Amino acid sequence: MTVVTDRIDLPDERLEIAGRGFQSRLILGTGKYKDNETMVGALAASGTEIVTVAVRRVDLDRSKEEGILYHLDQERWLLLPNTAGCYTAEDAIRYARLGRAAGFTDWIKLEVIGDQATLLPDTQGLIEAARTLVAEGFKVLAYTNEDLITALKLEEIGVSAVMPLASPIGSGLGLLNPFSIRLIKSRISVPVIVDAGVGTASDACVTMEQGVDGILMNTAIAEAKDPVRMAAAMKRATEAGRLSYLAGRMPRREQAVPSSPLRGMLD
Amino acid sequence: MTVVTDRIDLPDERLEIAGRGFQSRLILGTGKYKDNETMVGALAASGTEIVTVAVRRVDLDRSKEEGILYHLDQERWLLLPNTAGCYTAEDAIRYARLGRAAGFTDWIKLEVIGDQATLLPDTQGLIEAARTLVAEGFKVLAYTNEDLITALKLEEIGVSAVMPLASPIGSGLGLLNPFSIRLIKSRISVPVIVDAGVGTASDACVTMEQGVDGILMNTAIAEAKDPVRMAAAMKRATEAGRLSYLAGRMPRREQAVPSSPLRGMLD
Amino acid sequence: MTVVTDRIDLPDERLEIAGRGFQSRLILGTGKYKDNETMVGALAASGTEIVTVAVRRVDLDRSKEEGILYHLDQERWLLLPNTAGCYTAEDAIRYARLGRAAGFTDWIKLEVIGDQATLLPDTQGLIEAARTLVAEGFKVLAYTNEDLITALKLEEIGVSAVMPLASPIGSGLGLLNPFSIRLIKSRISVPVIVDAGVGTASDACVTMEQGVDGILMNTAIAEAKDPVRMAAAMKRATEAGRLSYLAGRMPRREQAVPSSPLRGMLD
Amino acid sequence: MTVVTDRIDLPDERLEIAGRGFQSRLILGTGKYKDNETMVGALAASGTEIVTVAVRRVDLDRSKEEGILYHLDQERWLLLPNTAGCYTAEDAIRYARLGRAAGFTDWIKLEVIGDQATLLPDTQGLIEAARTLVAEGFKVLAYTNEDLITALKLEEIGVSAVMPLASPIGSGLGLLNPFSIRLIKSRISVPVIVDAGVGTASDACVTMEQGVDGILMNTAIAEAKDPVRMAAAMKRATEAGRLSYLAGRMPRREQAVPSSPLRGMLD
Amino acid sequence: MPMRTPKAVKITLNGEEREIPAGLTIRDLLAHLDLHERLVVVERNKEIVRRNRYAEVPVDAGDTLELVHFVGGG
Amino acid sequence: MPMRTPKAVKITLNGEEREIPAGLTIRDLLAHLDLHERLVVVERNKEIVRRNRYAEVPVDAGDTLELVHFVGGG
Amino acid sequence: MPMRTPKAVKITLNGEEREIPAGLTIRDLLAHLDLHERLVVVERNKEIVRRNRYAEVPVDAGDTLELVHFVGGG
Amino acid sequence: MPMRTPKAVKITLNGEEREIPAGLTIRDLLAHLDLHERLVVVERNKEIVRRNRYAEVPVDAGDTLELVHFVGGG
Repeated sequence: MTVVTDRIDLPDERLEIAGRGFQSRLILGTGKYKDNETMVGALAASGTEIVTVAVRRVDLDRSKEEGILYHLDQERWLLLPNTAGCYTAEDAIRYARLGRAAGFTDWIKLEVIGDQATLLPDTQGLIEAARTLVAEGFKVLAYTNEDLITALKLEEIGVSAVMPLASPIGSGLGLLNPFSIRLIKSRISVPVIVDAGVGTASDACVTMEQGVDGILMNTAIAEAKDPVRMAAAMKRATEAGRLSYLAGRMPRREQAVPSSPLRGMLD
Repeated sequence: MTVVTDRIDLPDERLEIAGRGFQSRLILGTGKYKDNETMVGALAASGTEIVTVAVRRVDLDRSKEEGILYHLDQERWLLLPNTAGCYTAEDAIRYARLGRAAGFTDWIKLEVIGDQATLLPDTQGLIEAARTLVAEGFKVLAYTNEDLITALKLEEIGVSAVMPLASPIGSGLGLLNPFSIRLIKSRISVPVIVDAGVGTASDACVTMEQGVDGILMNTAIAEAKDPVRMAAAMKRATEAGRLSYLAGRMPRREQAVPSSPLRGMLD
Repeated sequence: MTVVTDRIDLPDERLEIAGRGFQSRLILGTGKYKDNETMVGALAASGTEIVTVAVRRVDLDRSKEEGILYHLDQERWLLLPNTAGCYTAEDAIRYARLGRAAGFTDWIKLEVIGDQATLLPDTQGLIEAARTLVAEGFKVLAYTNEDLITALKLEEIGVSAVMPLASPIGSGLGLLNPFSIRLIKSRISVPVIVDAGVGTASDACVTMEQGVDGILMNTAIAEAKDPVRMAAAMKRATEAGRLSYLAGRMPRREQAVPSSPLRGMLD
Repeated sequence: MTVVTDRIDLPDERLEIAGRGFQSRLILGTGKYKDNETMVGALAASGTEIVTVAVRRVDLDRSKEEGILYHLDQERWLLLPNTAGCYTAEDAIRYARLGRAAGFTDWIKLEVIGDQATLLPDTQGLIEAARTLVAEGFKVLAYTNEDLITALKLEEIGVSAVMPLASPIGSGLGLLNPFSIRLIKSRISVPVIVDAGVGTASDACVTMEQGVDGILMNTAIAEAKDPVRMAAAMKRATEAGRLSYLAGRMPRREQAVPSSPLRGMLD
Repeated sequence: MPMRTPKAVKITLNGEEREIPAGLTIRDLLAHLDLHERLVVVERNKEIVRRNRYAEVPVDAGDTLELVHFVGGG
Repeated sequence: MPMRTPKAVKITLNGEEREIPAGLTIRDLLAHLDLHERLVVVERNKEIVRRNRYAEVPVDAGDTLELVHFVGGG
Repeated sequence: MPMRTPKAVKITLNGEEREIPAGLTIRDLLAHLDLHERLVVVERNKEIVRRNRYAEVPVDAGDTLELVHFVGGG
Repeated sequence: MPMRTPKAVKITLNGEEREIPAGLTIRDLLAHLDLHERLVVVERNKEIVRRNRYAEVPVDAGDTLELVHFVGGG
């Protein structure tokens, strides 16, 4: 296996976001786990180096409870605050600033939601918030839809990564529109990280085979019957999809071709 | 990762064929490689423990050339002779016997081909040959189509594994009929190994997610631009699909569910 | 519309089975309707010219009840007896002979079922029964699976039509394996009629677009909420798929091409 | 057939846009035909009642040539000007006004393109132009992408129809994202007309089965080998998809259900 | 219908043991059962009986008869 | 058509510099170009000219005119 | 903790009206609430208060304070 | 190798007519062809010859021999 390990360690193969390099192309959310032990086990099994967290009020009635920071070794994982739950650019900017103050990092996973039932992004609000935050020096990773035009605008604004969805957050419907994702990747130079919708390992694998730079997921692991095992599956599926993309697949053919030689058959 | 490694090492997770256990669920063919070094590199990267070989005449004009046995360490890999190229039960039986004599093993990958253009199996000839070979003590791994009825007959005859195709040999069209494969797996107790048609890593991953016991492939690796890297991809994809199947995927939903908590938002 | 009507009336466009021509490419089953009025309404709305019937014992306790023949005008519809429910060649042959005696026709829709849960055909029994019935002068329309090799054998035996399934009888899963159906059509010269599995109009349309000669369905119409309306949908979908196949579709492209001219834009 | 004809003539089944009713749910473009005779033949065969036209400069060097208006009987077809080729809200508004002046109608198919290679809409520009044009009394039919949030904003602005794409203009890739189209239809009360990307009849049929109100197409017919026949196919496919949606399809099942009775079998 | 003879015979009719008057022909039996000849096919001891022979073919003791017809099916 | 005046004026017509007789109205110009009024829309200096005003509206030197109509499009 | 003054002041803390001792600094308040400074971010009247200023910044009557931290999220 | 006898015999070897020295055993033949016994299977007149019998089994005139081995295959 060293052969291959060597290869995927080549610098040009590392995922680079905002000038920082990562071995893993998997980013995990930390929501919805039944307990912190399972969460940490899953993070470990996934090999992820970046985990997202949300910014919320301290619960003053249970202030003694351990916060999530007790469980997340910041040497091991880069904490990426998100603006989940924000429905306006103004709110998202407010949460981003709080996240920066809390996390000693200027990275932000920017979400501006347009609809409660689908959690689909409001691309207008997203562009507005991204513009402000980039100007304030944030490294913006922008959760967006499959629209190329929006992705181009986000790149022009100077986001650090474009994060189109595979399907709605928490739906597990997988990659609904591979064509659009491939299209975005072909036109965008900053990293393209597919965010939301992956439901199972093959979804992650086929998504990486589109050539994108990484995947962010949460529910697919947290809601699997066995989250730690699913995390191990996702690690392999993401690596498999990436290696497969780099290796270059065989052509599809509508006729068969034997794998064993035709000559040398007996009479 | 030990957590998971431990788990997938559990005996009940091992692939067991004809009473013999294997860690890897990937079986590789050895045809069509541009050179033996690439082939061996790919076999190594794939982690496979079983490789198929064909039985052909010695080329008397170039008898000094190294045979493939020089390159295949039989301590490391179980050599599985096939009957590729046989169009009748009689031929297949003849090649199976030659393979046994050549390989010091009574395992045979049984193919009875029904059509040159598609290399689809002739299930009648297959059943006839399987019956004879099982009676002669062969461990028959039967290459068949997606037909459940044929699979049931093969199991009744006593084959050691049923090997339905994903799509035609060398086509790379992937898993055309997941339903039929799932159906066969649900009704057959001997191992079900999907043989032929896998084209890329996500094909292998989604195939394993149907719950089958393993995959046999050749062209997808041998004809990839970078076979060794594709082999590494296939190793991970197969493990990912298996782990994902065992972990139990999240439910699919047509509406979104937030990954971050709704409570604790600011005013 | 005359333009087109003319065209589809061209003799070479008619479906011809065993020397008899039909305008409609849709064959309907008569099972599972909530009442005979709905059945007749659906048959009429579908435009079908061939309907299948089963051979069963007369119910001696309710012998006064109208049989289905009271409802099926044999001037309008060719009655095609089937051998549904037969699990051996011998049974199928027996039912075929009874069907001929009952129907004054030597056409038979031949089914030899291999498994109760899936109703998939036993191709060995099918081939055996087909051989006998063809020898007895029957016009055999053989319900089979997606296997090309079996289809080739059936044609060689002399069946009048090969009827591969789209998916299991009554499943409504649609065309699971378009590739295999296309493959069969490309190699068989007698009519290829897809039998079983169609669930909705688009299934029928995409099936006809594979180039097959016709479709046989029952449950998709009988179990629709509004069977008569679904029958009207199926009529149009079948014609649409056929016309589309004959018209020759546009090429698929991964880039856009404007429908309006580029020149003549204003400054 | 009257049964059914009656039903689909029910007022509530008619497509109603901006207070005007239509029997046909198919809207055709008039671009790219090899000659006007073929175009008129296709329009006739399709049964369409609305056709789109572009606004371009008169070619002063060939001013004697017949304009398209000579070929389009405005008693038979409602001419719907488009703003194809406009890359800004300002341009689109200018073309819309010219179209109104030319066509004696205040209906406009509004396109604001964001990228030349894909012809995908710029939703920000689209929303801006739609707001102005609605204020000027235009009946705006807005070509947009599969984004629900944009569709909701367009409806709020007061457009007369939301027209999400199936896939890029002229691509023929069909309905890439049925989920998003279904989602838009479920949340929007003005007509939802899928515009662009349909490649063949089954694409139209499956699109209508999502429950949308209509389809607009051009290239699929103009670039078919036989445009008139394809137009006839599209008429049937669109009606079939609509009828099928209204009829209510049977449930999908992973097991088989016989179409012929189990009781009454012989001993 | 009037009995032609006092004796009765046992046959297997559509899978059930039945007693019917002795000496009946197929035609008599169908009439007895109130079935239209045109709509029914008769299999006697695994042999199909042609319609034009209903008047001649007797129903003997121990016969196994199957009376079948078309029903709705796919 | 008879020249009303010897002088000619320069205008931009559909993107091209053109010299036309001075003193023409839109209607004159369309006639001059042999275009049917019913089928053409005239934009003069970015303003659309209503058909019923073609006879009044002059074509002045330096005007930018766009003459547009419908063509096949999707 | 020892009261510095008898008086108490009303503030809005995480959306709820609260009465707290007068004259507290942010640091005092966090201590009062038993919260670790490192894990909490304080927004005072929509302005984020830097950690290094917790000891100086007073909590005045009528202040609106939000105390936030990281929780699990995707 | 030294001829044991002047005579030669015709056999069919892997589908081709060949003349080889008379009186050879399978072992002789393999040596003659420079093939490793371990890597080759010998089928003589459709019967597989066990390795342990190579030294005894003669190659007779008119024999049809197939010498096969493993090659790469899927």
